[in-house]
Order: sequence, then structure tokens, then C-alpha cells
Amino acid sequence: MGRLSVDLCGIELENPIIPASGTFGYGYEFAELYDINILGTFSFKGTTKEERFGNPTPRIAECTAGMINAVGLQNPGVEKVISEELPKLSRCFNKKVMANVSGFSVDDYAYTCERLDSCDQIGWFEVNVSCPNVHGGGMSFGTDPNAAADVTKAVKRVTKKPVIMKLSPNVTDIVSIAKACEDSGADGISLINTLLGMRIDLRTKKPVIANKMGGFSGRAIFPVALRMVYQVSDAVKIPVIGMGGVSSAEDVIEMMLAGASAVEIGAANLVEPYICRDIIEKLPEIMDKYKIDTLKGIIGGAK
Amino acid sequence: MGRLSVDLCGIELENPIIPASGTFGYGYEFAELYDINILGTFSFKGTTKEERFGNPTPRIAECTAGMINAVGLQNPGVEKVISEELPKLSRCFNKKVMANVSGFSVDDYAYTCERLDSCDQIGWFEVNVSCPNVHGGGMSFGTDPNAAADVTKAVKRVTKKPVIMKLSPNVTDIVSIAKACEDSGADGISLINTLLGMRIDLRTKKPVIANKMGGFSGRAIFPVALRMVYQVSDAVKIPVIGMGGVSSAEDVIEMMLAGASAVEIGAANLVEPYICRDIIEKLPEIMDKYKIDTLKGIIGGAK
Amino acid sequence: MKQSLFEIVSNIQIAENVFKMVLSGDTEAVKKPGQFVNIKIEDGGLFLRRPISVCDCENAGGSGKGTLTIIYKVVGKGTEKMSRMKSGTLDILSGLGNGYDTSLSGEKPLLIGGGVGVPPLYMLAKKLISEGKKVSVILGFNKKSEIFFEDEFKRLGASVKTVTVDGSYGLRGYVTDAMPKDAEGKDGYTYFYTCGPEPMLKAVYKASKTAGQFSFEERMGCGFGACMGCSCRTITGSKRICKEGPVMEKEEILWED
Amino acid sequence: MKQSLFEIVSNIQIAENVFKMVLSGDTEAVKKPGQFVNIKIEDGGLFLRRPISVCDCENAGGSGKGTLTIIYKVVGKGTEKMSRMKSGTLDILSGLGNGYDTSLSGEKPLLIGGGVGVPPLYMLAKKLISEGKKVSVILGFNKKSEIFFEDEFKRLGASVKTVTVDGSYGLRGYVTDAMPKDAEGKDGYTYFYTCGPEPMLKAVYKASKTAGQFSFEERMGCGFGACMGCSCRTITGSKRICKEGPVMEKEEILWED
Repeated sequence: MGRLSVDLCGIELENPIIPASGTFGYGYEFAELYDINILGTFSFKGTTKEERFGNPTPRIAECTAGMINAVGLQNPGVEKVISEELPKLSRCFNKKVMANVSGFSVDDYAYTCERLDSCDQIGWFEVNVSCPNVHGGGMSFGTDPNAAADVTKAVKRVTKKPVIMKLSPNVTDIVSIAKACEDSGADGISLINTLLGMRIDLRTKKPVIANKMGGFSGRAIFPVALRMVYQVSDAVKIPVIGMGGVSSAEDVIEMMLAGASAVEIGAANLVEPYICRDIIEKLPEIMDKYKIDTLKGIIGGAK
Repeated sequence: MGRLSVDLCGIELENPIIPASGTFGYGYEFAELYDINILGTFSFKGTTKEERFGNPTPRIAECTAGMINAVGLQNPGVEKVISEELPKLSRCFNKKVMANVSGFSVDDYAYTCERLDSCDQIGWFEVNVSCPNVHGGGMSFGTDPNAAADVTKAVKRVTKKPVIMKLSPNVTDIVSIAKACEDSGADGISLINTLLGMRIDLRTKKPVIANKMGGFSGRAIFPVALRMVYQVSDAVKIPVIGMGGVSSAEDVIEMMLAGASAVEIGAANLVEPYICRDIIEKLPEIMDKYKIDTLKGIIGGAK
Repeated sequence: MKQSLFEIVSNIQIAENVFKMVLSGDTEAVKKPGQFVNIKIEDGGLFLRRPISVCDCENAGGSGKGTLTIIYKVVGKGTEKMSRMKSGTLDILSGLGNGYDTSLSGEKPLLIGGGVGVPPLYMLAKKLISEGKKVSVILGFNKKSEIFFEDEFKRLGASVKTVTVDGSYGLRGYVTDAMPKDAEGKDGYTYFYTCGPEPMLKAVYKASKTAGQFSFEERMGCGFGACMGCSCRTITGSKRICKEGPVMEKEEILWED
Repeated sequence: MKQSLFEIVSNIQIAENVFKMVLSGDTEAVKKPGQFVNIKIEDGGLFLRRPISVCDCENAGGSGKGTLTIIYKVVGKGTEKMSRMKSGTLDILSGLGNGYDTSLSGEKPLLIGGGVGVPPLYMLAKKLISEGKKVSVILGFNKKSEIFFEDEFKRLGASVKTVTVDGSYGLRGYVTDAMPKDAEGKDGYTYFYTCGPEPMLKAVYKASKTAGQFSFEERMGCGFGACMGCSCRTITGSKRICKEGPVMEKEEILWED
């Protein structure tokens, strides 16, 4: 229990640093770069019931201090994750991993989580409700408190592991969504997922991304993420994982002061492959600079 | 009618460049820097029924590629605007100006617009519905299609001048708000107002801004603004003014390709006081580079 | 106000986290001591300019080239990046703010500065002395390692008292401990000018026995009156620190708290 | 993959909007021709690294220092800023992508490059020639002002045919117009390697009479397989251009359109 340790839904993390889903694959690629056991944990690639190729390319666009992606949940499907990805991961990661799950119907979510529930490697579920609800006219589950609640209940029914609901920031009232998840039994909330953004190529005069719009992430979105983490952690009793543009030890501390119990790092991994390691190494020095004894002690300190 | 000219609700603009409300005062300060008659027009400081000092300081925070402000609609009130500000403006600006109006009740909006309606200097009203509705539990008018519609109707009742509704981006479904305004008689839509954001000072461990949260603007928010301009201009028939992080001639063109008939420039004025002049001078060269004949011709070209 | 490029002549550390930068460029817009400049740090990630008070200026208000001296403390990314600049140019808005009015000083003005509030008083002392006034200066710092410009003030011919909070140099205590108890008498003063952190300004406000001028700090958006980001209430109504300020007269100040 | 700082040795314009940069640093991760590097442009406003193919590399795969040559076209803010760098260091991820496999080339490989697709073929030609193979190269450009590296290929001992779309230099037309109609015979080829814009790759795919390898371009997030931003479908399933690519064999390609 060092200065950096935090508790996440009853599981102790050596530090609050968690590479975010979709920026860290299933871990083993980054294990070639550094020992990923130094991480608090990581959230693996968004996994769905069936295998998905995802969206057509281009899927990526550059923005000021950020990027847009429209990968479209490319993943091998839950069965291959269980039979291939997790065994590969077990060779380089001996901590509990966070299973990020997506679906297009309430049943999808329940099915995928139920299949993964038996994997001892998995410590938490992170349920991404930003996907379109095919039975709900394509509106994302995360934009409707009732739909978010339905997904929460369905997943809670199939697992005893902590269930963390990952919320979309593209809503009028993030607090109402978070409360609906808490009231439906969620053990934690993680936010923010990407902001919906777009770029247009002046040469072609068309959207840069084949899908036209995509998820905007990177340093640029940090102030929006921090605000929502502050609002939500103020309104719910369950732990909140803060993410959105975090790219330095200072950002991690700012997120925790806003109310985050742990912090996910996303887009920054893609341009700085060693950034999570570097932040973990830098944290004690920055904590000293700002006279912070333990990270546990500053969670929500700005309230 | 040059290459840069556009039409905004029946009034011809020499060019689409419009300094945004709150970043250009009532114009005459910038007139000391350059001849503001080169502008398409500008939107003056958000004006309310009564004089307002605004929020306590600090009101400003730095962000990556942007800033947060919580000025709180400081303004001298509509009577002083009519008796002092507009006469001062008339000495340095001979074009129609855009009157930006805010209120805290439907009656506030109607009263302020009615008082300003008789001023010949005013060509358009830009109605900011991002303010809290004191009779609606403090929720912003701009987050509820019905409240936005009520404001639109009330303002349309008191003026024959074009009414442009300025929308908040902090909503789940920007299109539904825009359509509600259009259906209620709005002559145009301008967006986006600032994103709600926050920063925390690691030294004090408290929010940087006295008001805790504030409006996030600057280059960082451009992809979100572009996306919403694209969605809204696709859904309504009335002209759309695009704004949000625009800070170069290229950004202006990108906004117009997304569907903007004119473009407002906000935060950039605060760090580059000559930027609107510079963009107007640079536009023809950039248009040549991308083989664009007239700006009128590219509006919505990315569709 | 003027926007122009200044050449970095020198940029050296003069105290703990404190740097002195000398710039060469168009100083025509710089009219008075107590004004400030707003500096753009060339980095796509940094947004706002950094407002820094003018410490000294050769050929202020004159046409053609002049030099500008600024003293700044490294507090964040922007000033940290500035401190590493050894050459090149900076995009600067100059001639911002109202500045100090020396016409009210009387014969024996007292200047009271704390920390990075000290720099603007240097150009002020220079002007007052050039006007034949007898200038006394009180400089306050937290500790010895943070002291700067004591000798520079002495070389101007001002009588200088330096105090440190921890007593590691000069008188132990606050600037107010070094202020004459009385405005009358041979150690007295006819008027005062002060700049420093707000708690110090409040203390000086209470301890002072004459009229005087205070220079205030506030987070600014633009620095030239456009954004209303730095407004404050005064006896005579709302003022913008960047435009009607940063200098205010004692009698118009309304302390908020 | 390796992340390390490279020193800029030189950075000169060699054609219209095209620059050649020579870098000195740790080249141990660079194993094959056809691989690329991902370059960080130090500016808080720019986010993604810029992926650029390796044109040449001394001491590739060796320990200690080596030199890296890249050729890039100025297309946006990032490359524009790069083109103005005359010295200093760059943060580079090196050794990215699978690269070309020279073991399949046979005796008479044909190399076909278009525009900024030409650079990786230089290191490839060097390797093939060092392996004793008889290398023919076809270089395609839009116009004379955009031509580069023709002489460099000749100096390696390759036989070079240059074509321009507007005919302002060499044969008028497309690279496919310069390809032998037949793989057999003295002007024939045993295998081919190509890199260039997708329309050219498609044309080469149709015109080619042997097996061969194609190098593809795609907008990338990370460049090392983490983000799935550059996935494409192939006969053998989904591949990441940055990791299982950018080089693919003719028989596995699935053209999407």
C-alpha cells in the first residue's frame, strides 16, 4: 500500500494508472515495450458478441491537440478473446484486467459478460454504453438513463465481478445517466468516452473519415472530461474513473482532485507508447512538488 | 459582390467573418486597432435587460489550445447600450451590427429585443439561449427544445429583423433544438456556444475559476463545432453561422464546407487582436490554393 | 496598444525561479511605469498570452527601436518555456494598462513591492528620481534566495529597505513592518506606490498614512479590455484590471471578501 | 520498435514540395527496406506522429549510431514545420511495419514507384543489388519539377526508366506504360515490388505478369498496431497496415471499392 495505491471497487490497485480500452489492444503488444505489470491495470479492447472488422478506412483524423477515430469496435469477438487473447495476455500480465464490453442490444451485453465472467484474469467489467441501440432506433444506450439502466441491470445479473459503466459525454445531463446506472446496481462509473467530432479535408472537400464523424479524444478534451468527472463524482457514491485527454502526472492529479478514484489514459498511448510507465515513475516527484502525501488522500479534494 | 460575399438572412455580407459576442466588446475598442468596417459584421457583447457585473474573479482559465471563461454576461444593460454604446459604435462602424441578447426568462428576451428593435444600426438579433432559465429550475433554455422554441416565438413577436438563435453544444441532440427554433420562426441558427469545462489549480487544490465551471472555447473545440454545424445545417433550411475554435482562413473554409453560411470568430480575437483582419486578407490566397472560386459556392459542399 | 515582434537580447536567472529578460523592439506604445506587456508563447498547445509587467524600458514612447526589460517567475508551462528561450523573437502586445501616475507623488514618495510585484516599481523609481523626487523603497521577499534588484534600486539613488518573511536577509517580517509609522517627520512620506500579492496590498492599505496607488493582478483573457475577464468592483464602478487598471488609487478600492 | 531521439544532420528540398532529411541516431530497430518511422513534431497543437517511409539507412539493425534518410512531401502543418527544421533532434519511433521480403525476388526484380512512393524502393534496390540481383526501376511522377532520386538509383547500378504524366520529362504516361508487356524475354522480370498512390497500385496489380509485393498507405493513429486505425481486409483476413503491413503480397490483396 504505497503512496500511489488506490481502491477500485474493492480491488487494490498499485497505482491509479489504467490504459484505456482501444488504445492498448489486449496488452501483449505493449508488453514488448515495457513490463505492463507496473500498471494499476488496463482496460482491454472493446469486445463484442461477434467478431467485427469495424468501419471502412480512413478511420483516423488529426485535430488540434487531439484526434478523431472511427474504428468501429473492431475486435475478434468474445470467443476468440477467451480462447486466444486472454491466454496470450496471461503470459505477460499477472494482475486482474478490466474487460471492456460493447453491444448493440441489452442481450448482447449480457451474453458477452456472461461468457467472460468465468475468466479469473478479469477483475472488473467496463461496460461501454456509447454504442447505438439497434432496437432503440440507433440512439446510443448512453444517451438515455433508462437504456443505460437496462444494460446495467442485465450485466449485473450475469456477474458478481464489479461492473463499471463507461459513459458517453455527448449528453445534456451526464449526472442523470450516472445516477441511473448507480441506482441499477453499477459498482462504478468511468467517463468520459470520446466527444463526437468531425474534420473535413480541404483538398477533397469531403469528411476526412469514411464514417464522416468519429470519437474526438486527446489533450484537447481534458477540460470537458474534468468537469464531468467533478459533476458525477459529486452526485454518486460509487467510485468514478476519470479519463479524457489525460497525458501527464499533473493531469492525473487534477482528475483525482476532481473526484476520480483512478484514471484512464487513452489517446496519449498512441503517440507516446511509454507514457503510462513514464507517468507512474513521475507521480511521486509531482506529488512532492504539490505537497501530496498519498493519492488516496486527494480524491475529490477540489470539492 | 466579390468572391467572399455571402448572404445572411437577406442581408449581404462583404465577407463571412463575424467576431463573436463577448470577444469584441461593442466594437469601438477594436476600431482603435483596425478599420472594423472590413468585417462582414460583428456580434456585440451579450446584452441583458438590466446591467450586470457578472461573476466573481478569477473568471479565466488556460487550457490546452483553449481557455475557459466565466464572465457571467457582464454588460451595462440594454438602456445604456442604446444610449451610450451604440452611439459610440456608430462613429467607427457603418454596417449593420448583430445584437447578441441574453435573458433569464422569456420576458427578459422579449423586453430586451423590443427595446433594441428600433435601433437602425442593428441588422440581426443573435439570441443566446445558453443562459439558465430562472423559471425553469435554472436549466438552460438551450437544453430544452420547448424552452428554446418559447424564446424564439417571444422574440419573433417583437421584431421584424432576422432572429438567429445561438445554441449551446452541451446537449444530447443539437438537431432537435435547432429544428424547434426553425419551426418557431427562427431566421437562422448560430453554433456552437462554449462547451462546459473546468480546471483545477494543483497549488490551491481548488477550481481555477471562482464559479468552478465555465465556457470552454478556442482551437481545441473546433472538431465538435464542425460536427454540430454539419448535423444542424443538414437538418434545417435556414442559414447556419458556424463558430467554435475557428482561428484561420482554412478553418473558415472547413466550417463553410460543413454547412456554415457565415463564420464567427471568438476566443482567437483575445490572443490575436488582428486575426479577423488577417483572415479576411488571407482568404483569397487560401481559396486559390484549394481551387475555390467563391465562398458562396462551397457552403455545405462536404455533404 | 501595439502588437510587434521583439528580439530576445538576454534571458538570465536572477533569483530562485525568477528570470530577467531583455527584449529589443518597438517600445513606442510603452508610456508609463506600471504598464504591462502580453506575451505569446509559440506553442500550439498554449493558448493565452502571458501578461508581465514592464520593469524597465529604454526609449519608452519613442519611435524606432527601444529595449524592454521584464522580470518573471516560472510558475507554469508558459513561463517555464520562456525561461528556456535564449534567442529568437517574441510576439508581444505592448503598452497595456494605465500605469502609475507620478504627478501625485509629492516630494517624498514611498515605493513598496513584494516578490514579483517589485519589477514595475523599478521603472517607476527611475521616473520619480528623474523628476527630482526623494524616493524610498521597501522590498519584501519570502527568503534570501528570492531577492532581486536590491542593488539596482540603490544604484538609482533610492534609499532601500529589504525585508524577508523568514528573516534570512534584512529585516525579518513583512513590508508593513518596514513602513514609517507616521507620514510626517524626516522618515515620513508624501505618497506611496505599491505592487505585490493581494494580502500584502491589503496590509499596505491599512498601514499606509497617505494617499497612494496600488497595482493589481488578475487572471486575464486578452489583456486589452475585450473579454471582461478581469473586471473588479471599485467605488467608482466596475473596472477592467487590464484596461482601467492595473493601477488604482487607494480611495477607489473596494476589497472583496 | 524503438523510441529514440535522432539528430537532424541535414534537411534539404530536392523537388517541388519534397524534402530529404538525414538523421543520425539508433537505427538498430530498422531491419528491412519498406519499413517506416513515426515522427513526433514538437508542438503542443499537433497530436499524431507523422509516419514516413525509410529511404535509406546506414547500419540498419546494427548497434550504436547509424543514419536514417527519409524523403517527405509537405502536405500539412506537420510536414511544413518539419521542412523548416535545420537542426536539433526529433523523437522517432523506428522499425515500424513488416517491410519488403527480398528472398522472393528472383534474378530480375522490377521496382515500380510513384511520387513519394519512390523513397522506400531506394533502400530496397540497394539490398537487392547487394544480393547480386539485376534490378530494373520504373519511376513515375506528375511532372519534371517533382522528379527526384533518378540519378541515385542509376548510381546503385539499377536500370532506370522515368515517366511523367504530363510528358515534361522521360516517357509520357503512367508507370504501367513503362512496364514490360511480358515477364519472359530479356526485358522481362522475375518478380516486382511497388509503392505509390492507390490508383497506381491498382494499375500495377492489373498490368503485372508475376507475383510481387505492394506497399500501402493509410491514415494511422499509432503506427505500431495499438489502435486498429489502419486495418484493411485481405484474402487472409483483417490486417493492420502499420503492423502486418505496409507491404502485402499480390495474392493476398483484396481491393475495396
